[in-house]
Amino acid sequence: MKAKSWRELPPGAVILDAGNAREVKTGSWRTFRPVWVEENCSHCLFCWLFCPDMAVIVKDGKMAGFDYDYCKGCGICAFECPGKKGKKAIFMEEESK
Amino acid sequence: MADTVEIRWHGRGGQGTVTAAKVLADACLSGGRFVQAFPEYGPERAGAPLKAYNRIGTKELRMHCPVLNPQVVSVVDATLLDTVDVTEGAAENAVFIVNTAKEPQEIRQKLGAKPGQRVFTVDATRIAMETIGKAFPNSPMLGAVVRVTGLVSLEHLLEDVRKSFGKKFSEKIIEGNLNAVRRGYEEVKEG
Amino acid sequence: MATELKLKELAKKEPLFTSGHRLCAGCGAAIVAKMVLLAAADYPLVLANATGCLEVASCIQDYTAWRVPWIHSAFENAAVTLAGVETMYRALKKKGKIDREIKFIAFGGDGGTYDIGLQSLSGAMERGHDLLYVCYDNGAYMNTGIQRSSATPLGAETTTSPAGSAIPGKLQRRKNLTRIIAAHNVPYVAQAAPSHWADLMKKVRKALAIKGPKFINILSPCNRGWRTRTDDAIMLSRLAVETCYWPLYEVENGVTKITFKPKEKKPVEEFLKTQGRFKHLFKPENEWIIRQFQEEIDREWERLQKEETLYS
Amino acid sequence: MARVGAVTGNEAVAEALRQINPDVCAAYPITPQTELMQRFAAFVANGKVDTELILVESEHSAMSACIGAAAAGGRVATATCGPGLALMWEMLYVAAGMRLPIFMAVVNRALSAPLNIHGDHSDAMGARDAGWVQLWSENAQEAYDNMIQAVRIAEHMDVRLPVMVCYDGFIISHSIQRAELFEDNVVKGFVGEYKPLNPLLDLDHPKSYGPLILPDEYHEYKRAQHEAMTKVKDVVLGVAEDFARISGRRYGLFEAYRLDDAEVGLVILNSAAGTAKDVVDAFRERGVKAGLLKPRLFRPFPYEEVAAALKGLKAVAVLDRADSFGGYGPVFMEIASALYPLAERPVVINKIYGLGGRDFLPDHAAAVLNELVEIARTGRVRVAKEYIGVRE
Repeated sequence: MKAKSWRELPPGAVILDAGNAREVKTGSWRTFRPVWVEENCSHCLFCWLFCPDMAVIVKDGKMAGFDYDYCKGCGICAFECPGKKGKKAIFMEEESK
Repeated sequence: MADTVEIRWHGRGGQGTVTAAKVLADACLSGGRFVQAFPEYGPERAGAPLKAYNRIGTKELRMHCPVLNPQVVSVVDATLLDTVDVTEGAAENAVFIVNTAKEPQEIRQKLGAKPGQRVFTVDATRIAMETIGKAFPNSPMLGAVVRVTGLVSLEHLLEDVRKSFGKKFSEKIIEGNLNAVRRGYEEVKEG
Repeated sequence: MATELKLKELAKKEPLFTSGHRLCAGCGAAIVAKMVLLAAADYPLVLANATGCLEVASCIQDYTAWRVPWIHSAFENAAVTLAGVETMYRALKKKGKIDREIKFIAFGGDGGTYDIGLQSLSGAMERGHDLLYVCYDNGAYMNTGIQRSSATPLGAETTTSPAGSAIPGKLQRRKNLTRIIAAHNVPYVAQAAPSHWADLMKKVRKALAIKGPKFINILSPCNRGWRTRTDDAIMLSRLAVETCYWPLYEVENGVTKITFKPKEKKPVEEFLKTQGRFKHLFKPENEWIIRQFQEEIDREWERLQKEETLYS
Repeated sequence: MARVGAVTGNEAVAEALRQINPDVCAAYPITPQTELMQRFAAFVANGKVDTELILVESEHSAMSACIGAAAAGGRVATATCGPGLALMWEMLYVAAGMRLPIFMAVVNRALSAPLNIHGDHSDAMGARDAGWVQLWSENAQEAYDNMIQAVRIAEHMDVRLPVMVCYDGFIISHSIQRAELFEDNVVKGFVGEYKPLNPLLDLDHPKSYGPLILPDEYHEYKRAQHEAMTKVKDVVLGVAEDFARISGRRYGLFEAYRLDDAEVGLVILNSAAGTAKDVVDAFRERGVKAGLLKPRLFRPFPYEEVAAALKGLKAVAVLDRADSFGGYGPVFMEIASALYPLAERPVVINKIYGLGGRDFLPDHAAAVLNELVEIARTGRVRVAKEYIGVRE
C-alpha cells in the first residue's frame, strides 16, 4: 500500500473497511506448512476450530484444505488432528521442501 | 445610594448566613440590577466563624474578590464581636447591623464606631425563636438589612423569601420565616 | 434460531474475527477470540478491547481483523469504554434512533483485567451495564515481553520475575479474579478454556442471553510466555483443566456449578513440566514450590466442590 | 425571552447542560465541580433531561466512558476539575486523537501537593497540549454562554474535537451572580440535532476505533489533528456571531478591553480579569492609558490576533494563575511567542498570582500597572517573572 499523506487519513484513525486485515497475507511467516491427507480425514473440523488464523477451508461442512495465504504454520491443526485408524490427516513439513 | 453597595456578613457555619446573602442577592435582582453573593470558602464546618459577601450594583459587577471596604456590615452572631474585628476595612459611612438584645449605643461603643458610621441592633435570635421556633437569625437579619439599606421594599423581600423557601419547606416554616423577616424589618433600631 | 453448537453448522458462517491478524503463530488469544465470536455470531455485536496482544495484533495501521464494530481506547479501561458505548446505545434506543438488540463484549488480557483495569471492570460490573467482559488470561504481560502480572502463577518465570539464584521466579500466588468478580453479585461469572470448546461456547451463549454484567475468564495459552511449542496451546489448555489448575465452572446468580470434572485429577507436575517457565521448579531446592502449588490447587478445587454442594 | 437569575457558576453551567440535553453524561464528583454534577443528577432523577448518566468510579473512567459513548454516535458531556482532570490526562489525548466532540466543564482547581481545592489554573494548563479546544470564562454568564457554544464548536464538521470550558473554582463556581439564561427551546435550536460521524453503533458499516499506528503514519495523524485545530478559530468566531444573534452578547477569540490606544496592558484569564478591568478604569480616570486582554480561546491559541491587539503597547504584564516550575507561567509563554515575530514589540513581564485560591485584589492589579508605567517610561525591567500577593 502506498504511504498516505496526512490529508488522506480518516479522522480519528477510524478504520472503515471492516475485516480488511485479510489483505495482510500472514502466510509468509510460515517455516513449516500443514499438509492434508484427505483419506485419513474424518472431517471432525477440530483443525478448523482450533486454527488461530482461520486458515482451514471448510466447504459444505467438510474440511477442504488450507488457506496458505494466512496459515502461520503453528501446527496446532496437526497436533490436535485425531485422524482415522491411528493415522493423522495433517502433518507438518518444512516450508522449503 | 452609590452605584454599588458592598455588604459583609459575619456569622457562624450553620446559622444560614450564606443563605441570607443569597436571598438578598436574589431579591435585589429586580429592576435590572446586578448582584453577587459568595462566602469566603474554607474547610470550616458548623460553628466556625465565617464571612459572606454581597455586591449589589446598577452596573455589571466585575470584581471577583472579597469585599474589602463594606458599606454594610451585618453581624448575625454577636458573640463574634469578641473574636472577629467586624469593623475591619469598613467604609467611613458604613452601617453596622448587629443581632443582639443589647442597645445600639452599647454596641456602638463596643465597636468603636467612627462618627460617620451608624450602628443598628435587632434581637434577631429572639425573633427567630418566637416566629420560627429555632435560633436561625438569618431571616430577621435580612429584614433588618433591607430596612436599613432600602435595597428593596419589604413586600418585595417577602415575596422573594416565599419564592426561595417555597421549593423546599412547609407552609408553616415559610410563614414563620416571613414573620421573622417582617419583625426584623420593624424592630431594628438605631443608636 | 440460534446456530447449533456443532462445528459443521458453526463453520458455515464467515468468521467475525478474520485471518490476517498479526498474533503469534499458535496464539491462544486468537483461538479464544475466535471461539467467543463463533458462539456470539447470531447476535448483532459491538466489541471493545483493552490494549494488549489481541488488540495491537488485530487492529494495526489501516487494517482491522474485526468484521463487527470494535473500539480500543486504552489499556486499563475496556470495561468502561464499552460501558460508555452500551450507555449510548440505551440512550439512542430510548429515543427510537436504534431498534436492534445489540450485545456488547469486551476483551482484555490479564494485565488489562486483573491489574490495571480492575477498577474500571469493577465499576462497570457494579453499575450493571449490559455487557460481557471476556478476560483472556495468559498469565503475564505478554504483549510487552512477558512481565509478571497478578495472574502469573506461583513459581513462574517471567522477565520481571526471573528464576534467579536468590529468588526462584514469582513467589506470590495468583489473584483469583473470577471469585472477585463473582463477589460483585453479577448475574453470571464463569471460567472456561479453549480445549473444552463446547463448554466455552455454551457459557458465552448463556452469558449473552442474560441481561446485565457478565464475566468469563478464559485460559489463553501463550507459547512465547509459557516457553512451549507453537502447536500445543490446546493440549496445555486441556492439561490445565485436567489438573484443576484451571477449573471450569460458573456462578449463576450466586449459584456455583462445576461444569467439567476430570475423571482423574492429574498432579500439577503434568501441567508444569510441559512449560519452560516452570523448568526451574524441578530442581530439588525448588520442589517446595510445586508442593505449595499443588496445595493451592487442591484447596481451591475443594472449595469449589463444597460451594457447589451448598446449592445442590 | 431570557430569564434573569441569580445563580452560581455551577448552577449556570448545570442549566446549560440541562438545556443542551446530551445523550450521555459520565462523571465523577470532585470539589468544586461536585455541585454541578449534583444538580445535573437531580435533573436526571426528575426526568428534566433525557440524558443517560453514568456515575463512574473515577475521572479516568468518566473520560473513558465519554469516549465510548461519543464513538458510539451521540452527544456527550462531562465535568471535572483539578486532580480529576489530571487523572483523565491519558484519556484526554485519546478523546482528541479519536476526534470525538465531547464537551466538558472544567472548574479550575489547584493540583496537589499540598492538597488544595481552590481556584487555580494548573489543571487546565496541564491539559493544554492534549488536543482539546479550551474556552475560558470570566464569570457565570460566560461559563454558561461558552458551554452552549462549545457544543457547536466541538461538533462542527471542520473541527470534530473535544472542548473544555474553564471557569474558576469557588470564585465563580460557588458565587452567586446575575446571569441571563435562555429559554430551553432557544438553546435546543442553537445547538441543533447531533450529527454523528462514523458512529460505532452503525452495525451496517462496522468500524474499528483506536488502531495501533506505527511510526510511518503516526506523524501524519498528528499533522492532521493539528489541521483540525487550525480550523477552530473561524468556527469559534462563526458560532459567536450566531450566538450574538440570540443573546446580544458578543464573543471573540479574546476580549480586548480599552486596548486601542493603550500604552500599558495586562493579560489575564478568567475571573481575575474582571477585577482587573475595574482597576484599568481607575487608571484611565487618572489619565494612564491602560488596557487589558482577556484570552477566551486558549487552545488553539490565536497568536496573530493577540499580537495585533498588543503590538502598539509599550509594556505588558502577563498574569498567570498557574506556574511552570522552572519556567515562565503558561500564559506568558504564549504571549511572548505571539509577540516575538513583531519587529517592535512591547516589553513583557510575568506575574504569578492567586495560586490555590489566593485572592486577586485590586491592589495587585494596581501595583502591576504602576510597574508597567515605570517600565514604559524607563524601558527597564526589574524582574522578568515574579510571584505577587505572596508573603516574602
